[in-house]
Amino acid sequence: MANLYQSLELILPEIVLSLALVVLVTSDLILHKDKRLIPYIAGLGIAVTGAFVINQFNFSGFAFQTSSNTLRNYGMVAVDPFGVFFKLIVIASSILIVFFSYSSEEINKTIDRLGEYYALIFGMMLGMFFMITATDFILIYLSLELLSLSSYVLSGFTKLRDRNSEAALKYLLYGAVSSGLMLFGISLIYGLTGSTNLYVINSLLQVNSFNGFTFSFAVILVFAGIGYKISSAPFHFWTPDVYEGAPITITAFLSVASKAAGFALLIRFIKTTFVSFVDVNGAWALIEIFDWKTILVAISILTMTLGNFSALWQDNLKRMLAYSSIAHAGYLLLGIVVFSNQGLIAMLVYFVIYLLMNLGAFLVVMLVANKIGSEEIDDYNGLGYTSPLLGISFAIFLISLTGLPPTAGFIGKLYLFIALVDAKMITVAVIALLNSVVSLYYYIRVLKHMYLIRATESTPAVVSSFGNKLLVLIIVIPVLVLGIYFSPLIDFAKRSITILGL
Amino acid sequence: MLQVGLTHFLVVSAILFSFGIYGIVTRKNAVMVLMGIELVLNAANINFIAFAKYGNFGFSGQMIALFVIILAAAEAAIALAIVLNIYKTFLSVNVDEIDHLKE
Amino acid sequence: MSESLIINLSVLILFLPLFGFTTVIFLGKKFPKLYLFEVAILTSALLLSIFVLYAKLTFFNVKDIIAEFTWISMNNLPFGDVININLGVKIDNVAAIMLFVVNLISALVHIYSIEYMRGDRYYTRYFAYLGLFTFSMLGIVITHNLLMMYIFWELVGLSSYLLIGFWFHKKSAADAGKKAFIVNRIGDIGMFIGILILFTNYKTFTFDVIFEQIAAGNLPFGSEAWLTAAGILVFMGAVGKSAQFPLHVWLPDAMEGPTPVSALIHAATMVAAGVFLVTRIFVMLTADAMLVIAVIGAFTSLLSATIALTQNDIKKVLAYSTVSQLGYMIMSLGVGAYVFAFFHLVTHAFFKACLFLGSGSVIHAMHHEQDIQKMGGLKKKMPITYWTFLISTLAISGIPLTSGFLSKDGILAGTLAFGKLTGHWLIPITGFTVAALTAFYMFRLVILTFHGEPKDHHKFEHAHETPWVMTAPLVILSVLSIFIFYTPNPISPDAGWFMKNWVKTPTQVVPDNTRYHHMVESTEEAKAEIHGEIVHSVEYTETMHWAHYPAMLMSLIVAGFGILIALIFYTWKKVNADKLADKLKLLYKGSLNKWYIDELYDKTAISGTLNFSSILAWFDQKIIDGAVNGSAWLTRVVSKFSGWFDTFAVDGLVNFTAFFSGFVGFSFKKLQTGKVQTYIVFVIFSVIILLLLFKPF
Amino acid sequence: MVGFPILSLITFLPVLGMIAILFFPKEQVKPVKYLSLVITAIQVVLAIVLLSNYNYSAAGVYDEKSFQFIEKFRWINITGLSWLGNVKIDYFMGVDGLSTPMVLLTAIISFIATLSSWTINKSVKGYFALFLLLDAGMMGVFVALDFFLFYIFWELMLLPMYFLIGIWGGPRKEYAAIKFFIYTLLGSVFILLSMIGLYFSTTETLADGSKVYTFNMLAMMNPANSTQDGILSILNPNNLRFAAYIALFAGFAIKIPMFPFHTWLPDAHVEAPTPISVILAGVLLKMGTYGILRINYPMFPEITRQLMWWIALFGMINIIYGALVALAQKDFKKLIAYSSVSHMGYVLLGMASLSTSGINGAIFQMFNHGTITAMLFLIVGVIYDRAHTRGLNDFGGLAAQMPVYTGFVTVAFFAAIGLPGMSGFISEALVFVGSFGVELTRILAMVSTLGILLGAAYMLWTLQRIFFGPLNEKWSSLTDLDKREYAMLVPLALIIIFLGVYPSAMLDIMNTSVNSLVNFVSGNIDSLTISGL
Repeated sequence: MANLYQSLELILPEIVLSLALVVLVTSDLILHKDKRLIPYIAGLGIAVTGAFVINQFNFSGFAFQTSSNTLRNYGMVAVDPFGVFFKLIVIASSILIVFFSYSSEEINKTIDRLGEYYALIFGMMLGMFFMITATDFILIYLSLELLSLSSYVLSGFTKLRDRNSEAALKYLLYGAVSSGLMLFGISLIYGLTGSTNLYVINSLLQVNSFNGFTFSFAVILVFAGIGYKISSAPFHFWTPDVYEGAPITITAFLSVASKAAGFALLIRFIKTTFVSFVDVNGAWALIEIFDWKTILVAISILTMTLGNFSALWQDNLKRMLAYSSIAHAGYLLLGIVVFSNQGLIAMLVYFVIYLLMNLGAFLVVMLVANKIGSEEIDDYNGLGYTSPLLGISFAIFLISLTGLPPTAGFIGKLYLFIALVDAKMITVAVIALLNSVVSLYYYIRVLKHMYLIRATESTPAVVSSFGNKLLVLIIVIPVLVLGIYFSPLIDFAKRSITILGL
Repeated sequence: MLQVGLTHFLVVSAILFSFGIYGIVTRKNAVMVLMGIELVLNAANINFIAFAKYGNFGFSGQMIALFVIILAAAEAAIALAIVLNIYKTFLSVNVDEIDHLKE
Repeated sequence: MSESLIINLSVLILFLPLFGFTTVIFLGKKFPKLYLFEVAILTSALLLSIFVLYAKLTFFNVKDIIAEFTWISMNNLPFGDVININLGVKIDNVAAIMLFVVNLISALVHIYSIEYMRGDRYYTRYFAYLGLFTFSMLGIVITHNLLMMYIFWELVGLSSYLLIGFWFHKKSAADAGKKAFIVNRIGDIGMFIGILILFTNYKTFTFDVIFEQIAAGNLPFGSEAWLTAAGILVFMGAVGKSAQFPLHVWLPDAMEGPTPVSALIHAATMVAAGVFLVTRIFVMLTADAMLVIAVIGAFTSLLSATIALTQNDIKKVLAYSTVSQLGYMIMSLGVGAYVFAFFHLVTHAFFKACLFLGSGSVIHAMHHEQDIQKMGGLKKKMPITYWTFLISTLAISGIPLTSGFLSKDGILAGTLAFGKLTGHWLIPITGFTVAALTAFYMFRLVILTFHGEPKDHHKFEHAHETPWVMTAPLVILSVLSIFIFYTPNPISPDAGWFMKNWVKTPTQVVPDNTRYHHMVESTEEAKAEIHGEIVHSVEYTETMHWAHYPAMLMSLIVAGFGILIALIFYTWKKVNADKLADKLKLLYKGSLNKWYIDELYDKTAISGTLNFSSILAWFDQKIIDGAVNGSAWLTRVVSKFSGWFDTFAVDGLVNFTAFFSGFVGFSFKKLQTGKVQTYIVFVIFSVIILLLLFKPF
Repeated sequence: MVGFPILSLITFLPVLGMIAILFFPKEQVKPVKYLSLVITAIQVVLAIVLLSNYNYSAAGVYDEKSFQFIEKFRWINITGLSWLGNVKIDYFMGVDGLSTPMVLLTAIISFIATLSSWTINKSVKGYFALFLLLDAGMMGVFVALDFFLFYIFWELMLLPMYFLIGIWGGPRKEYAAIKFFIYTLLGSVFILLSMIGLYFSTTETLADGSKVYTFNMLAMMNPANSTQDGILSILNPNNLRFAAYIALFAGFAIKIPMFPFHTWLPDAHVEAPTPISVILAGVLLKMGTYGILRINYPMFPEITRQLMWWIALFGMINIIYGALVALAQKDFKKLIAYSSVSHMGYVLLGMASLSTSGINGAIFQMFNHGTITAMLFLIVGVIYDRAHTRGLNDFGGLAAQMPVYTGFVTVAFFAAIGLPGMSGFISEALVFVGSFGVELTRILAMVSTLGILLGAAYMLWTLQRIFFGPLNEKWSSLTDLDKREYAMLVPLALIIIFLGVYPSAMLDIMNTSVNSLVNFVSGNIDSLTISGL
């Protein structure tokens, strides 16, 4: 029983989160008149969870240990700095999303269903939390589904326009299929190894060999499931449509939080399942059964190229940002293909920065959409003159997304490229660099519309409330500061690379 | 008389899986597509149980199957709700006509 | 009397005109009277230079006074040592004399211009420019090293550019200025490369140091060929400035400038700078280089003399005669008659300046009529101009008792000796032919202008003698064309102080085997046998003595012959010039049209360059900056795709990438059909593809 | 002067100014202009202070001890074991003979450009904010001694430039702006990659004796610091090293701009507003050549020696090609643009000679081209402001109409064609002395002298087409220069003539450094002597 008690202690954040969810639902039932209170409750809930998560930092252990029939002990849930890092990412983005939603016209139109909205967001968070920590296929699958189900609903939450429900349906079908494939893959792995626990599978892989074909098939199926979550090519097709269709707050949330969860899962999956040991230089030794390196290199290059090049054509900013987030998924994958702690650090760093700049960009788009109800690029003509603050911050976000100094985006890219060069993967680095040049085309194009085309009387003056201004600044300032002084970030990332086991 | 072995189960599940995929890809009616998804999930279930039984992995396989069934139910519920919503807006559940978001 | 005084004075002389220039150019607008200040400055400079000349010749006759300072000093890797680029002044007799000559003519021209340019819109600016020119010219004269020579060389070019184009509102004038500068630049490039060769080898620009090095047997890049090349290349500068063939084309056009300017720059001083340059580098010229120089000189003098025969513009005739006389000097340097070349440079400066100023006063009187066919009979109207003009004409034609006779005779003697010693007889023959031609066309000029009946009576009536400020310079210059200033004995220049005491032929420094045999120094014993001055070698000196009288005689004959023909044609009208012209139509047309050399250049070099450049420009825009129809087609295609792209289609490399990325993006975009089932199919297929690609077996 | 952070001040002063400007109310136009004028003026003063305290005998280049006004402290300090956990980046600024002339140039040109920006009346606030940011970026590039810092400043200039051309530019501004941006970014990504490569090939030793990778440029130059296995380490010469050299060179060559990467320049110049053209031609182009001298030369000496001839060849092509194309231009500004292509060729030629005189000439030419071309563009601006056309054939006889202006034009033009007495002559002469002196580049130098002729041809032709001949009556109303234009042109003219008469004023600054650079690159200094650094 001590075991169980200990486990519960370890998953305290998740428990708190669930409690917050319950509170949210009940309070939704209680106050039907005025839902204005709901966001605050939600924010509070997230904050408290965040506190517990931080409390977990530098603290690691297995929850629900099933340490029978093996030398090493392992469990279904691994609590480790790595997980905490991603949980914090999720927390941060959720808080921001709450703020976004608070000032989003779209959401406020459906004020009476605010309770469900936040409840579902909490559901997503719960799913992410477990995805981040899960080390057992069952839990992985369940958490993935939990995340997906809530996000299906959310993506179609505001039935204001037909595109909402369309997004929901597409997301649903696509997601269901990929999770189905994943499940089938899991079943095959289960058949081959007789276990669903990553650690067991890892130890088995190290000693005896399996039917390579079946195993690879299974692994690829599993990867299809994860790849759809991180929207990496060729499993990204849902992304543009859903991002465009879903309410913008949800789009932002999907583009950061669920991506984060997906990446956490992918890394943990690969690291715990396929890495035999980590040498002194922090390089990961892969088990010779599945060629992750090649496949990931190919996929990351494909992803970033496809994302960038397709983005060239988009006139809808939400859709453009969707493609740009695909491209960034490609960059992030670069952090993994190095298969070393260095790469991991680079990737974590990039993720923090990505969170800031991407959410920032979405925030600006949202604020503008609040005013003019459109995300078409032509409606941005001369915006830089009518609303300077938004213009300048948007410019900074886009420059950061391009990866030019002195913004944080440059540091992120720099670290990725450093990792690549260190791993002697020059060609990949060159391709990535050229990609970032291409990306300049479509980012700069927005600037062109905002500044080079003069304001007309039709150009709206987006005068956002003080709160929103503050929100924008809260995101802009770190983007600039991290571009100049980034050691704390690196230190943070460095301390977060310990993944349990090995 | 012939002994039913692991292979048979696997063959069945493989066939189910393929049918599922086929249905997903070809059916125009959203509900039928969902059926296809159910097939895929059940194919997986069969695998789990069969492996558990013939590989002497204990009861973990059956356990997973139960989880999956429950999930499938939940998924179906949400899915149908969304399809209803689609019907409201598009007055059809033909997935081919639901392509306003593209390129 | 100290050396430093002379140095300081000459530097002062150098900078006085610059001071004048700056003051007048900046304050001229406020104080229109400042031109007088400029004139005053020049006069004082003249007085100083007279003093310097006197001091130099009396106290330091045989000594060269040198002063220099380090201008730029820098390390000189990879060769290890340190470069010191010095600027310096060298006052030897030649420089001192030139100082005087330049200042004198400049001052006279200043005075002359007061009347001639009166009422011009940019009156003061004109004097400023004159000051600038004088400064640059004096710089050339007193410099002690090649770099400084080149610097002032270019500055002279600048001031000549400004003065030729002084009436810039006349397109022809502006063109002429441009032409002069650019044609000179061609020569300068050669000169510059020559300087580079010398500097690269000797790490200095200073004349004496370079000569010492060569004398020490240290040849450029260790080869005589390079030495010759260096000589010829530096000489190219002279070809440009002294308007030698093939770069002579700019000088006649330069007559677009005001006539006093032509007198100062394009007759007396600047064009002589080329000759002066050659005298400076004379000692380092190899036999081959000298031959080239001689041939170019001879050919130029002949060519331009033939052109001068038929010109009707009074200034054009004088211009071509200038070119021809310069050719004379160059030739004489080429044949080694150093002293006579310099002598002729001085005498020519005086009488040619006088001729130009005379023509100026004629033009002034005739209200800017320059066509000699429309003149005539001006003798009565303007006697002073006529007489001075006549004296100068006699001088240039080489009639005894004139300075021209002395210098010309010397040159001819030199060529004759050269012919005898080397067998290059063509050169002396050319020399004499040119002498005849010169006499002819100069007298044709005089007769048509001053004698006979006036053709244009209206203009003739208004013609009048010019005021004294204009005639006084004429008088002074014509007087200076009398022999007495140079030698007591009118038939032997050698007897004169000019040759005897002032100017000496320097000794060659190039290795013996690269000199003409007769320029190899004889041993002291051999020299001791005959008394008197030994130039180069005993052999050469003897030949010169032999050549002296025959040359004199022949030059007299040919000159007389030339004058006679002129009289027959134009005074006694025994032969009708026009008829003769018809007979020799081809020759006449050729000579009249300057043998079509300008046209040739226009057709080939100039238009060639321009066409090439426009082709390149096209290439730059279309090919390098984006394939021709490529970018057009591409922009069309692209603009079909989306509106922004065509404004966005960056051409060239970037253009291509833009198009490429656009295209790729477009095709990627096509994948996004919006049909969820298609997506799922993609997923299934990609799973299979991945499996096939990365199967571990 | 010890301890006084003059370089940071001179670099970041404009940034402060920018921030201050952002707080000005929109309609406050005059104060904004005066503020930026004051700031650039202070920059000039600081530059003069710097010069007056400059030690002419200190070499710099690869020797940290002999750099001047050094400011160095840990900027990014991450401790740990693996390299990524252990990143040390310095905030490292300092000047030597290579950078001091450029600092002076930047200060002067920025000041002049601010003056000429007075006519800007479209969203003034934004203009001057961006302008000052640009100023800071340029200054930073020249004083940074840490590659990371250098790169940040390098990229920092792109965006302001993009906007300054794109917003305040001419009719095809967007096209020109994006072209400039894409070209330069393309170049700089290669620089970035090579920078990372060098980072992994260089270690510096910490106080505790442990070695860490470093971005310190000086450390990168010192073979003693290169790691055994670093991909660009001099210790294991490989093709990568060559590739990196080419990548860096290409990155810088685009800025110069070197044929065939020059096509962005004419467009950018023609579209940009006058002050920006001035900055572009006056300072930005120099960054390319400066980068090559500061980075390519000392970090890859052996490859530099290997490629001398090729660099000289491209220099020659630039000179002749640029001049010929300029000869065919119909647009005044385009002509000047191509003339700068030609003039930057001299810089390349001089650098390639790898001799003191050549490189002295090259740097001096960088400075002179900065002042002269700035003057030329100002001149174009003057006429364009009045006549609103730049067609060379639309004018004629302006000399009668605007005599003073014509005077300045004549000065500028003759300076541009290297007339003695003006600074351009000295630098070009030195370039030729250097490149002719070295056997390898002798022939190329000889051919390049054609540039002198062609230069005279197109310049004088322009002079004649615009100013001489009968006055085109259309322009009989044009007025001559006003006070502000005097203030812009006079200082430049004075500098040009002063340096023409007394070149040592500038040459002495660079001589020592250039000498040691040549020594270093030509391998006269073996790694042992400097390994002690």
